[in-house]
Amino acid sequence: MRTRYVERNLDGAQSAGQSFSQTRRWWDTAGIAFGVLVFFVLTLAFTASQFGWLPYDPDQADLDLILAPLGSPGHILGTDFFGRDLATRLIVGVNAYFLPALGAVAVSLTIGATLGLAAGFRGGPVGLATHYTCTLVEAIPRLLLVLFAVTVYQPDIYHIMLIIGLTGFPGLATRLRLRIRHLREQSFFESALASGVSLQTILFKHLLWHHCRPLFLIHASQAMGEAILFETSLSYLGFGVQEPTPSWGNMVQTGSDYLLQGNFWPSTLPAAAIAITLIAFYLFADAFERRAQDRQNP
Amino acid sequence: MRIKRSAIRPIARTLAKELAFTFALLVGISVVVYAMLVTAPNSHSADLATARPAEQTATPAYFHWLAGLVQGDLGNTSRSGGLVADELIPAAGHTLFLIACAMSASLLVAVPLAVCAATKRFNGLSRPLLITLYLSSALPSFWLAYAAIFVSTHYLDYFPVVDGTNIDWPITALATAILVLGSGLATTAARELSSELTRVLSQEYVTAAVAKGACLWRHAYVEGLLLPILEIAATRLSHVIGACVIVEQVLNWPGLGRLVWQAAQERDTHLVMGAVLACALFVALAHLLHRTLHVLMNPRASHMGY
Amino acid sequence: MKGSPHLEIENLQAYFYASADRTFVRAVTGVDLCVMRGETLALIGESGSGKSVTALSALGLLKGDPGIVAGRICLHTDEGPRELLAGLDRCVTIERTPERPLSISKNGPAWDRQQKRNFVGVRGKEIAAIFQNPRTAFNPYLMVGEQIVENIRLHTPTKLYQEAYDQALYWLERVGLEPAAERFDNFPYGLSGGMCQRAMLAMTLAAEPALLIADEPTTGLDATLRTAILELLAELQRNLGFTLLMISHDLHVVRRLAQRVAVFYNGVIVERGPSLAMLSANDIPKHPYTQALLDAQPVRVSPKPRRLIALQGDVPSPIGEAAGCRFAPRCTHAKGINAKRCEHESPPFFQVSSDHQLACWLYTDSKEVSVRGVDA
Amino acid sequence: MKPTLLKSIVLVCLLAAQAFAIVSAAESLKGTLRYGEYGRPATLDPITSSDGVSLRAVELMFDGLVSIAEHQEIIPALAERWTVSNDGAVYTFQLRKDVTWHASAGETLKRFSADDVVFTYRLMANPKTQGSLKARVALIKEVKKIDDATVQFTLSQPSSNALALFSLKIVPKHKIARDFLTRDDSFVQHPIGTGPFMLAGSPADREIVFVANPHYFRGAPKLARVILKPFSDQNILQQAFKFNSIDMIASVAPRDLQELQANPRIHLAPYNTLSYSFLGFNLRNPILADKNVRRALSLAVNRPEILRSFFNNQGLLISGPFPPGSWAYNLDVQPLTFAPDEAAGLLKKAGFSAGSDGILARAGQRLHLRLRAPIAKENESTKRVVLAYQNYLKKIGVEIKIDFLELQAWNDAVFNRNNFDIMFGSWSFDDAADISTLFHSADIGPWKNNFGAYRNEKVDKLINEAKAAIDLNQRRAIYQQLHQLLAEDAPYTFLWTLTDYAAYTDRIHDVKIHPFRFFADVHTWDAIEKNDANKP
Repeated sequence: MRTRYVERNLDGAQSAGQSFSQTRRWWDTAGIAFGVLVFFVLTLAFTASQFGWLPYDPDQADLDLILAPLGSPGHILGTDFFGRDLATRLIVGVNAYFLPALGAVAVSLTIGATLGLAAGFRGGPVGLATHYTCTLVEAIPRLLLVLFAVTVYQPDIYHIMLIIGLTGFPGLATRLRLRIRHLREQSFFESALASGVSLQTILFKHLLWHHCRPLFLIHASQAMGEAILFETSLSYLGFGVQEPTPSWGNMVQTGSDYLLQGNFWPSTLPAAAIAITLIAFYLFADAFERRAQDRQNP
Repeated sequence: MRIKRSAIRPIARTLAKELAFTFALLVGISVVVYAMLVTAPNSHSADLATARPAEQTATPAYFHWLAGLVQGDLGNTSRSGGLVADELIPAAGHTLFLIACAMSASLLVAVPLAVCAATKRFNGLSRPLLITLYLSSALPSFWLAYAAIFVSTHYLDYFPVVDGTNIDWPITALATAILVLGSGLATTAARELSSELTRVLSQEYVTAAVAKGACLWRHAYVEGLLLPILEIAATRLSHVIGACVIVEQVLNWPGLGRLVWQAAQERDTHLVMGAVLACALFVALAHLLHRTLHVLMNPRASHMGY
Repeated sequence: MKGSPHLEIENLQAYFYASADRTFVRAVTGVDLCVMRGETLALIGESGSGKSVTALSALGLLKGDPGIVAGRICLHTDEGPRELLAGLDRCVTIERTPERPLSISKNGPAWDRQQKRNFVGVRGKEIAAIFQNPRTAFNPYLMVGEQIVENIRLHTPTKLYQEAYDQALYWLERVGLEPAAERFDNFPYGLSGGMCQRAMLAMTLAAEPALLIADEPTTGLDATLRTAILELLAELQRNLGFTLLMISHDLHVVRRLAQRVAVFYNGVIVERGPSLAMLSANDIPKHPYTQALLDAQPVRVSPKPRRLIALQGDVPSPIGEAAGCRFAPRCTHAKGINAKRCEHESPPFFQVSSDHQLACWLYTDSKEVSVRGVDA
Repeated sequence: MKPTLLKSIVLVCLLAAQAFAIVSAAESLKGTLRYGEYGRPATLDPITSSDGVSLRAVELMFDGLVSIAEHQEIIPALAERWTVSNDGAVYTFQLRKDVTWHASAGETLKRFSADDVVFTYRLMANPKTQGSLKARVALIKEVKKIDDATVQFTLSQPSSNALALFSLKIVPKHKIARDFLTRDDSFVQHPIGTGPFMLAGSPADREIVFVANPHYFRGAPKLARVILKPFSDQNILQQAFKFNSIDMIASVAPRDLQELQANPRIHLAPYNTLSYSFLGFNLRNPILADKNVRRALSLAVNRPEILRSFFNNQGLLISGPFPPGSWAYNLDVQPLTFAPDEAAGLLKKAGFSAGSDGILARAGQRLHLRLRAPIAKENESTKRVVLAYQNYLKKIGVEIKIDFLELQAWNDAVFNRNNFDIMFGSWSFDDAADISTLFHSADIGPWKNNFGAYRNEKVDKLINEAKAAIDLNQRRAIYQQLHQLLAEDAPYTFLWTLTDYAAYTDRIHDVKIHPFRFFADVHTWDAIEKNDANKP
């Protein structure tokens, strides 16, 4: 377990066979790059499905080619229980998340930012009220809340995503509150106000934009991952995106009917897609968080 | 732990505040649930909320409903006509047992992992384990459960699902459930614990403790392990209950999650409402317990506001 | 015993790796220091000059990568000398050839284990420390008294709780915290800064350490409290006879307490000698940096009003290698004929009197004593 | 090396657990039949229960006055014999005298008597009683106890098939306090009957245990216990069966058939329930009110292909509104063939022409229809059929938008709000094969069975005639006419009736499965222990 520390050659010339001890920084960069890459691929898939640049029609069934295995001619990723091309459906499945999940994220960002800002800035009763709201929202398990909403309102997936967005803010609000309170304790406001900056500029430009921007990005990527997992769970319970519209969640669910018989591709592929996306989001959030911390206290 | 006599008063005051907070929380939960019932387009649910009192104004109706709740009257299930409480209580017992097992198991994994990560020891062993956990927490839980069952049935020739008879010794089903439920929990716990531990280990008082030759952990364990563990257990409870809905479905665990899903399918508003209230009650009580222990363990806690 | 060496530090080198720039921060580059038994030695210098790194190295608490890479620290205990950096050469290899850049490879875990072995029975008992901010140095989750009791039971033959409790009360009274029984039950957040530092002294000294390292013990305190604490420290040292290694910015404090002084500049010691001689404004030869420190110091009673002279320029970055005298860029003497030598050659120590050495080319006629440091 | 170690540790643990399970299982499994169900039964009494799981369980515990054998002949049950008055309006039943109600330990046996029969029928007639079978007693005008062993029923109008009405399960008078039954009655939680098994424990338990009734009047059952194990995931249910956690499943998913057929340890028992699947049209939609359109939509579907691809050909295509196993089914009417060209022609005739996007349109209105299908149970095959339907119709230029709804929402959308264009569903019939409520114009309205608002005077007339007909042959003739008429008029696209398979392991012997009352002969079944019963 020897670690090697090598100084940069001051001439800029790198000698051969150098090894660097630098791991964390590299990992962080890799994490951020991976997250960006996955997001780019998702956007590409979204665009492709919007403009119809697809190998097959996602609903086109080929009843002679049910459950074709991986690498079948014509269907690189095989077909599902209905003879539909899995690759196509994986691409189109992104649609199910893109707008609803982004909507959910936007809702939770807005609420979280407002509450966190108010609580961090004002403290006292406002802080208590925010703490109360956050605890209240977190006290009811979200999946149960969604099931309850399903029972009484019979909402569609967009409304369910709205519920998920509406209940997703406590994490952000709490972190924002702590961060702002920390800044406030460091006489951040006083020094800014003393230098003649208006309160609005301080709140929105300095505080939210300069100091808390990483928090938003971290929360957004986590919330996005959560929304995807939620849709998947709901699909399993029968309340998610409904066939024939593909979503990764309902693909895993319908595919899992064949998993126990050994046909695991139809469910494993979308499950892997979900896992890769989520890990990308998590890694991105983690790396970004560390970056932000480093910047704050180098 | 010795508590100074003069500290009893602030602690008592803080605890009283926490109690009031929990009470307010419970009231808030009931208001949310009631509001959802009243605004329901489905007449049956709305009946449930307003039918009791003679007068039709909303406020007294709420209090009648609340009074019923307090007396344990959650109504009857529309499915079997039995009392909701009769169905909820055993199911809640099974779910809590499952959660307790999953939580302790995942903490058993997460704590050593976090300690290794924070002290940069045994990286060769803990890193791959952490990556595996990370991966499994990103997979859809029901797929993970299916995969576990697939592996178990195809390679170990054993069927790890509660089918009724082995409920009294549900070792394998429990193991599968813990694997599925615990992977996400262990990942979060390991991550949060290790970052918290890293922070605490670099605190000056820990350095000072080492400088005076005392055991590092005797000084670091409260803030670095105990308090974060309490915090994680209390705040993740709600998530774990949610995850239970899925896991219980797959593994046929006769708990709240399975019950509430069936009830949701049958639009059995009473039962779903009861389950939601029960879960929220658990979470609120866990929150209270967490705060209580926190206040008792952290002498500064009773001097801090929100 | 008095007058014999207590703690010897030879050629201590500690680097930190700045991974972003792939360079080493040279925290300490070849420090030689000897603390005599029973004396008070003060380390002075600017922030980042390596005083605290040296002190933490003696405690084995230096964190960071790669940390200590070379040197020898020898602690003379009643049982005989102990090498506190034993085994360092097995864990660290330094490669440096003219054509390749500096490369250090260190087996961190092995060194950590080695450190643990080296320091068995040392910390708290042989070497104890008090820190700059007493409030963060106390465990906030335990009562102050409990922490004193812990220290007593760890390091003295007293093992019974009740006895240790009584002793703790005694020590609390000794440092002037009264009523002791009540203070015993206080949590650190309930004490003021001065009280905390007193409690810290009580806790540390209750273990009866042979050597006390005080890392800027009064920096965080009010001026009035500062004096009281220093008086207390001086009084305790007189009565208990421990060796005191003190780090301070405050030259008044140093003059009052310390017998000897070592001046740090940018990771090396530039001057060491008796404090009274060095820190008085008479004509004893001084390193230009020491002189600059003195010039920047307000003097309470001055024969004639004097302008304070602030030192011009900045401390050179500890990153990267430095040839020549570290102080040369800011030195008023490094102009003209001396300039070339000052900028390109590292000055060795020159003996100006029996116990007074300094590293400056101004004193080339004095006797050269040693040349140290990888950078030399 | 590490994975091996880990695996062996896991294996040792599992083996220990398994050994324990075997020991305890062998102890407790003697004479036990464990059968798995998808979903839990709601209630276990014969009156308030309506779902399939409950009805199967009710068969274990209750008997009717008469019973219906496999080929729909009426056989005696609680009633020994009966007489019918000449006008067919008065039925007099002689009850068995050796029947007792289930009794818990320590309770004295209570004899079944005419009072119970009278009570049950009056209970059913009470408007406060909840239940789905109330139509059964609509025809009964009066029920009267003659003596302890004789009951007399008077019908409001004579009926050819009235005897089947008396297969209604009898409930004990002494256990029901009120003269009506709702789900909050204590009897619903602790039902007792006269059947071969009695309930041990409560229906709310995680598994429902029935123990043999030693006093069963057709002879004590050979099985000591029957255990109902509810599962919430169908795949897991099948796995549980494969791994011997259960001995029997009532209905095997089509995709598992081949695997189970290959297993020598498992027996598959086919049975035809009286049911069929169909796609129903909502005639409130002016497009679908056109008979040609409906026929075209039916002709465009390749039903044999679906049956082959998705159901392993385990079913029968049908041509009309009766289940093919029923006496009313008209075998002369041929099922519609797959004729997409003819369908296209019919649509053209109805005034549709291809639009720019390939979808047919008439007067600027695209041929876009909304299909609603339930996804509660068996969702996979429903999904496949509906998706295939969408694909077939797309080929002839009809656009279908599919909504999958869970059962409750679907029921509400179809039967109450009639908010659909096409629905996918299936009807299950009892022996009476009574389709009168499905197509009669009087049954249009919320929660009524003619959800598609199908209106045809000829059909109304024929239904009325059939109701009045006393003679079975006359009735059959009318029904066959009706069959032909409805096949042509196509208010539904009649799809198929599927063969259900029950599967059971070789532990269970002498199994005879009744097509629509699964457990009717359960008292003759037996379980034989083998030493390796726990090995898959």
